[in-house]
Amino acid sequence: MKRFLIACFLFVVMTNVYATPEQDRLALREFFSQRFPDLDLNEMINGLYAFDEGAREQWLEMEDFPPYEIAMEEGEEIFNTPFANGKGYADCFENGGIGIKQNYPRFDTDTGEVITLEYAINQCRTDNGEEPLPWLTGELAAVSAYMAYTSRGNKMSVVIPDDPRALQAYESGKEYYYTRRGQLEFACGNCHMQSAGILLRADRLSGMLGQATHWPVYRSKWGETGTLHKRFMECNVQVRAKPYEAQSQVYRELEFFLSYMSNGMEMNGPASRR
Amino acid sequence: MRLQRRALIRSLFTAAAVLAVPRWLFAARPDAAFDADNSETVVKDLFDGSIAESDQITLKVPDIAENGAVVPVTVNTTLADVESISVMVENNPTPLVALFELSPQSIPDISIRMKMGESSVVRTVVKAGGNFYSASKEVKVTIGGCGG
Amino acid sequence: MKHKLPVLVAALLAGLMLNTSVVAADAAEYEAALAKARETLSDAESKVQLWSTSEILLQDAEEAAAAGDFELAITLATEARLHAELAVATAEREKKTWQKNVPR
Amino acid sequence: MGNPIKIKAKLKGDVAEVKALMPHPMESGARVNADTGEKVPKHYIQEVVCKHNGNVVNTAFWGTGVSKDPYMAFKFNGAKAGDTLEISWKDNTGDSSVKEVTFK
Repeated sequence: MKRFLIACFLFVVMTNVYATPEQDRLALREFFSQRFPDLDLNEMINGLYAFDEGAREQWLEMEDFPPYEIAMEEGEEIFNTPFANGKGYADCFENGGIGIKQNYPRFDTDTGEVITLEYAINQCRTDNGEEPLPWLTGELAAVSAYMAYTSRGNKMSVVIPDDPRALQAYESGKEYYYTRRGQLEFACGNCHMQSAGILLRADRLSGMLGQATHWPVYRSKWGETGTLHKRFMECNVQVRAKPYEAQSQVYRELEFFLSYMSNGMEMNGPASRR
Repeated sequence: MRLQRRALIRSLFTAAAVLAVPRWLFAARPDAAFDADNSETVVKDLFDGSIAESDQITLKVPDIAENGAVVPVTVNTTLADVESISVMVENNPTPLVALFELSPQSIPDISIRMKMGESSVVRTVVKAGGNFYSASKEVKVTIGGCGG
Repeated sequence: MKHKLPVLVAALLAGLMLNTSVVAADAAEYEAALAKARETLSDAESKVQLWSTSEILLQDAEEAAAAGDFELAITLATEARLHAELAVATAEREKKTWQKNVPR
Repeated sequence: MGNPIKIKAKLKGDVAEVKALMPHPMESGARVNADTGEKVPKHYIQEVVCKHNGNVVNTAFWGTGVSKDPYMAFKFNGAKAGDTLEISWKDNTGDSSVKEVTFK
């Protein structure tokens, strides 16, 4: 009897608390198919435009000549300009850096770190004796935008290697996403799961699925192209929580989790948002 | 004598300018209209004559602007002999946003993205065959929660 | 009438002394409030939960202290600490409950 | 010399459909720099001229109400492959930019 109870307990613990990342992802998709039975979940890569016809029309007009193309072209030029040592970005990445964004963030089993694409771009620079670029906007966002563009149409395929540190990084990101924080006590999930598709004051909220597929983004509010971590910081400030540094461990692990949740969805960066 | 010659030169220049500049072209950017802080002044400056509402003009603007900093607007019309299309946001600090002068080769169908400080009537005035026609629509600009 | 002036002077002097002693006490009190606030803020930060408001209040407190308004500075530093205490409370509650938000 | 203009021009029969994006700050003169607290001076495009094979097809006069990184789309008749399209702008500071493309 005692043994049976222990087995029951373990079963409950394992199925509830220690769901695998893949179970998490499938459960999340199930959550959204129940919330939006008539929606093709793949549309969620377009954020709030999956839910709001009026906003979608304006977005499509922006897409006629999206302002992120300015950054994208600048990024292509920077990408193809060799460093002082004669090497280039292409030498740092698999497939010469073309069409690879769907594999990021990746977990580096040598260093035990989560490597986002932007992190890897700056790593590439410093490895080749160049100064790192500022994380949020400008040249780094431009290079990232170009690399994202070459990855359009590929399916997000973030891998969590068989390494307890990798799973721990995923779990930390997951805990961050679901934990309420800030003076307003909102978790990321409060806005982007339960409230996805509905209005917060005048703004319709995007859903969690596909939130990692379309970066970097030209946000009209910013008036320029910026990275996902710039948005993380903004989200934190909006709930009156102190934001972390861009590319801090907390944010890289958050991106790791968030990207894994979008696995299988189409890469569509860069994108324009309001 | 000298004065007369200068006057003559001036009038010759004027005549040359009139000949060289097609009928549909304004002489220059109407700066005063662009600096005017109310749409009545803009209308008085630019459109001397009556303005008729026309259902031959399509003014495409959103009902609710996603972001007041970037509001897409498209104007097209089936009116003939269109010489110019202007766009005004009545509640903007300076209402006149744009004035397009179109050659006879142009198709009267233009789009831009514009700023709106607050909810306002957006008005377009089309000059066609020497007459003025207009269409307007109310656009709501909201204060954002997360996006704002 | 004759004795009023010295009495007045004495009263003024006493008042001045009292006043400076009050200022000194406030400065020390402020330093204590500041130290306590800082401690609570770093506790909240270590729990990945610091509110942005805490830091803003603390900055305002420091500015008020620099301007010599210790009463306001103490109020602001205390407010900053209270915000951090609430953040710590959220952190401790959320540690136990965040899993409930995960869809299964 | 201002930032280069980006042009997308295509032919539908003999109708040219042109879209242009002009990287430019389009400062209205009303925006306040958050760091300095000072108003950012007016800096905006006032005039855009579009030419087909050297002939003006339209001139756009703009005020401060056109969005940052202006976008403009227009159409005209009588274009064919090999024709040129030139778009140029001038702003209130005397800066300008010009770009020519050829219809394919």
